[in-house]
Amino acid sequence: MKFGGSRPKLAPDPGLIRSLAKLLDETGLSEIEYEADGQRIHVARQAAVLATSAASVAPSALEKPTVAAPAGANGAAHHGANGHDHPGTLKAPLVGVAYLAAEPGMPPYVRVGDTVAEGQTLLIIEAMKVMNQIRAPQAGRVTHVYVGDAEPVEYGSALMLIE
Amino acid sequence: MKFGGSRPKLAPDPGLIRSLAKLLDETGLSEIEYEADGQRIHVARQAAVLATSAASVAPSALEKPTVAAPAGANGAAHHGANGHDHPGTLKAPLVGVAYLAAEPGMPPYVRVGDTVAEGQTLLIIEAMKVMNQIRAPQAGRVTHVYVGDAEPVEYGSALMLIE
Amino acid sequence: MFEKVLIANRGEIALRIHRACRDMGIKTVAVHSTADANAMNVRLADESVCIGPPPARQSYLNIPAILSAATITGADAIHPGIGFLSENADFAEVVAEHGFTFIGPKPEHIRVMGDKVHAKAAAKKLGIPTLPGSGGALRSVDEAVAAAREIGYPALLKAVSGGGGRGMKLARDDDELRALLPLAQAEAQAAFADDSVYLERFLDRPRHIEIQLLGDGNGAVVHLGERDCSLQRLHQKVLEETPSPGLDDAGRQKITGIAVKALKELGYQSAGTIEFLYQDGEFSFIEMNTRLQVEHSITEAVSGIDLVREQLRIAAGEPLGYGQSDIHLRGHAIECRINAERAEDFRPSPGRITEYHAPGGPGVRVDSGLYQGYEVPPYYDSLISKLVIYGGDREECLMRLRRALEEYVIGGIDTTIALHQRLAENAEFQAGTYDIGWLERMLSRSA
Amino acid sequence: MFEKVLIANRGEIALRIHRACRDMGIKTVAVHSTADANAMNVRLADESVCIGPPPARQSYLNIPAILSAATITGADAIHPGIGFLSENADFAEVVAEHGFTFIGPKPEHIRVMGDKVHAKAAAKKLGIPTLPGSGGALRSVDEAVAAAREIGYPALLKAVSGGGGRGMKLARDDDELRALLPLAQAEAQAAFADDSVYLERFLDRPRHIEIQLLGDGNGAVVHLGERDCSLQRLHQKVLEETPSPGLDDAGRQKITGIAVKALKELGYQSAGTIEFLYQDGEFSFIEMNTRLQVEHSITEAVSGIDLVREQLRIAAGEPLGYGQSDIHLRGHAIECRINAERAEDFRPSPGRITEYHAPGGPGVRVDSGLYQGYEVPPYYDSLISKLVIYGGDREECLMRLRRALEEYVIGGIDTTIALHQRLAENAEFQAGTYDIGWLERMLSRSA
Repeated sequence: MKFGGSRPKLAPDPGLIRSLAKLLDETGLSEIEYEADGQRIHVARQAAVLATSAASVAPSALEKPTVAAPAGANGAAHHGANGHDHPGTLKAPLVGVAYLAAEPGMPPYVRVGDTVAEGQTLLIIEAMKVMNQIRAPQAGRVTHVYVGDAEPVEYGSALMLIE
Repeated sequence: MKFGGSRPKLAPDPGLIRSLAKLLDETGLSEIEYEADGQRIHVARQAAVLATSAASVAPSALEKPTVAAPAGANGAAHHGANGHDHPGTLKAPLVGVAYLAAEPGMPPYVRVGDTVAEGQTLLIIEAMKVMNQIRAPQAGRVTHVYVGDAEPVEYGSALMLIE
Repeated sequence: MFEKVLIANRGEIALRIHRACRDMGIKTVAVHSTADANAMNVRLADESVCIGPPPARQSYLNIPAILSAATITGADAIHPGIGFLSENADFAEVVAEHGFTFIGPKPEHIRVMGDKVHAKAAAKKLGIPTLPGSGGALRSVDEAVAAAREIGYPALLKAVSGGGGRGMKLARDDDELRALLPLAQAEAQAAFADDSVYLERFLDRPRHIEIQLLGDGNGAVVHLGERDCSLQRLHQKVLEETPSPGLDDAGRQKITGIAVKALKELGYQSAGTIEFLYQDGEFSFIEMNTRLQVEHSITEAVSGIDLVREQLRIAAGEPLGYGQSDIHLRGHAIECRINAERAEDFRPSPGRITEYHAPGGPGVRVDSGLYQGYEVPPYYDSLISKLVIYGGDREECLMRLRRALEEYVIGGIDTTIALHQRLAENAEFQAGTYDIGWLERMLSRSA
Repeated sequence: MFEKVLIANRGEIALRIHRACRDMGIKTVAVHSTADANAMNVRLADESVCIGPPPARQSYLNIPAILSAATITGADAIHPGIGFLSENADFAEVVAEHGFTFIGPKPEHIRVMGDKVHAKAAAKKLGIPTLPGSGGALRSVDEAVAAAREIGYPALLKAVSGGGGRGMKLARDDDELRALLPLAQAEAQAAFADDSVYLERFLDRPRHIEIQLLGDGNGAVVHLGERDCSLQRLHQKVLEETPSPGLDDAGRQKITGIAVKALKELGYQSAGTIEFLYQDGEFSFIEMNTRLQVEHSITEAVSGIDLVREQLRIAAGEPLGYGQSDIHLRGHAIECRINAERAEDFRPSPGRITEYHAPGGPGVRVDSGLYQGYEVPPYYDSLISKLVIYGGDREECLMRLRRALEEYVIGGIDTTIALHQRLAENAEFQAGTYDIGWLERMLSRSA
């Protein structure tokens, strides 16, 4: 999802990322970078999310952004359908506005560090005036909250990480 | 040079080719093939001339020809400015029509296998009604004649190989 | 005028609408499925929202998701494009109910023209010539036979809610009709969840000629001439041209006059097209498309009028602002629909574009979201580029068409460029003597 | 008509000429240096011949090689394009001597217009308004001073065989003139192997307005309106538009009438352009270009006439076939010259194109040989693409220009797209109140 800019959509190749991660292990390198035809991929020992500048072109592509923040950094929170391939990533099942608490001023349903039970309400996504409760697909610990309160989310946006 | 067709110009990268050749030596492989973005390069143990299908596109590019004939095969004789990077390759210094003999019916100046002295006339290129004698840049043995009698040549066309 | 328009579509038409918006300084919101995240229209849009997974039902037909996207991006109007929700009257209504402007006709006009039987009745009432046929859905075999005898054989069975040829059966006599009626009903039921079929006289070699119209909803209506879309395969248009090589000025005058009069009476708003079969100098109403059409660009080429801009202006409440006498059609234009299909057998060919070179120079327009490295997704229709050629006359246009096709390179997938090259070289096409059956006959001959 | 045309040029203009030939069914021969073996015009040509190494003197200016290429390929005509040999009268003659048709004016017209002093005299004789100045080359400082006093200061020293501003010096008084004369002569000698310079009145804020003309050599001459090329940097045109925002109909009528009358008297053949300085309602002859011009495409956009096609037709001996009254100029067109240069400091930026996406849709024409993977060679001028925008009026044209520029992506090298975006957003440019000094002032302000 992009708002009011027009950066190219980021589309990292998870397979490539995994294989490069393996290479890091093998070789004991701390970083690998590879660039070709306007794509650049860069993996580093401690980094998890990677960014490629898309194979082709966007209006603003002449200065091409490459996000390389660690997973869960807000910079990555907007990749929506892209990135966030961790199995524990909870993704938005619909487009709308996310609310982390039942009502303004009330404490959030969950905080980073909380242990949650399967089916427990984690947040709400409002779409067409309907409040949709988003529940935990499995029990676990909330290790990241990617979305801000009252923040719009698109389909597939990473919401939380439950491990 | 192309006549009445419009195949893409072939533009192999000699540097790349040499390094791949070295790799063959090192590794004892018989072939290396690499393909990317519509480019393909293929080197084989016994082959000398290589072909890449050009980085981009020609009208007929949807069926893209890739020549992979050994050096000096006629298939390669028309690459003109391209290919034929052997130091002993004699290239056309001007555009015109090549004649291998002083006059029609007369024996050619040289044949494959002949030993030639530096400065010896090897063929004639006619341009604007002027007969330009093409002389041997150094002494050696003629191992290939790439051009046919009365055949048009462009600047840089491979004419003969003298080793 | 609108400040921000949400484009509820994909592919080249979404890009087309984006361009019209940007040409007017309007910001755009692209909505897209996960399969289209890297599409050119999404890249170029000022804002984008992923609205669902690849299947259209969950994304491009997902009305709640599209309305939510409009809400969170603060768009003030929605352009439905072509296909998907563009002829869904309920969508047009719900868009308005949610406080957005629907860029298209009034819902009631979409609704009446969306149902073949009602549409034909409405057309009749508006003075538009129609094919003789059974008034409405056939309730029994006997009723069908009676109707067919009145209409005359061969007669064509058609699905009331149908389109694209599904549910169509040709009956040459009573026995065939008796046998085919249940089949047609079953097909209609399967394809459209509605088994009602009706009968119409069958024409053996008609042309498909359609009239482009623009109305501002306040009685102002103009036509922008006709388009000849007779080159079809499986009822899908392949190549369109304007003017039609098979229509003379008298015929043009007559039918455009009828069409304009009808839409004035209707109080039609936005761009619309009335499709006709044309044979032996007679026009017969096929249907009215209450939306933009893929082939609108050839009309733009000869009229100099940007049809999407006009849709936006009209939806914003602006009057048409010009009359028929202000419209000057000049030259000749041809559109080639280039699909991601094998030219030999039309097998779909999605995949990665490994090389791309679009033709350019004078008289050449390309509407396409293709670029080197783009992946054509397998989920949607196979139209990947529209090549629109303009020439001072048909001969110049055909020459330029050949030139542009020989320049056009799309590598990595199969496309129908080769088919269009065959057409451009075909003597009968050059002579303009083709009907809606011609292309399939030509293909079967060569197969 | 010709069967095979050799195009003795490179880059976008060679591609432009190729397209015009193919649009007419004419086969093309591309000649190229070793540096251009992969250029798009070479790839698309029916035949190609490498004529020499990268330096233009040994390839694109190598007359024997070009004639040999024409001979071995059996071409029957040669189009010189723009620059290189296009205004070389000797080349035009030798082409004819070798039995080929030179696609351009008669050699004598090229010759007279190629010499600034003779051209100015010829223009005067033809009734074309000129700037007051020294009759011819200045033979002494005293003669220069006398001439300058008569003309009035500030006065401009210009090279007789010059162009592109080399050898130009502005003198505000006698002393400056005495000091600058030898410098101007030295520069002229260095640049053009001819040290003769002359004096002309200096205009402080003129526009550059030029008239496009077509003649068939048999007395038929038409104009296709004017082009405003005032946006220049170091005497190089950057962006051109037609019609000129600084010229009214009366002025247009007057100057086009004078230009047409002059070329009729001359019996001019092929396309030609008369360039004027325009200030305070007065036109002053700069020079006549006896060839196609880079910016010809904006004239094509508003006239619907293919200028290269007309050159080919006229060279083949066809009559013009239409009169001034048949020509209808409509709408507004702008051309952006996109160069391989850094937009900030105009440093050349050759290299590999890593990504390429050209704008499309209605009203957008791109003339460029660029493609992803192409290497822009460092040996030639930096023009890599011409973006030509058409709109119904200037406002629509400017809106579309912004849209097209935001769509255009050329990756891997620096280009002047950003400069054109700045221009499109600039209020003074939008107002059309600019002269030939405006762009450099604007750039120096922002620097």
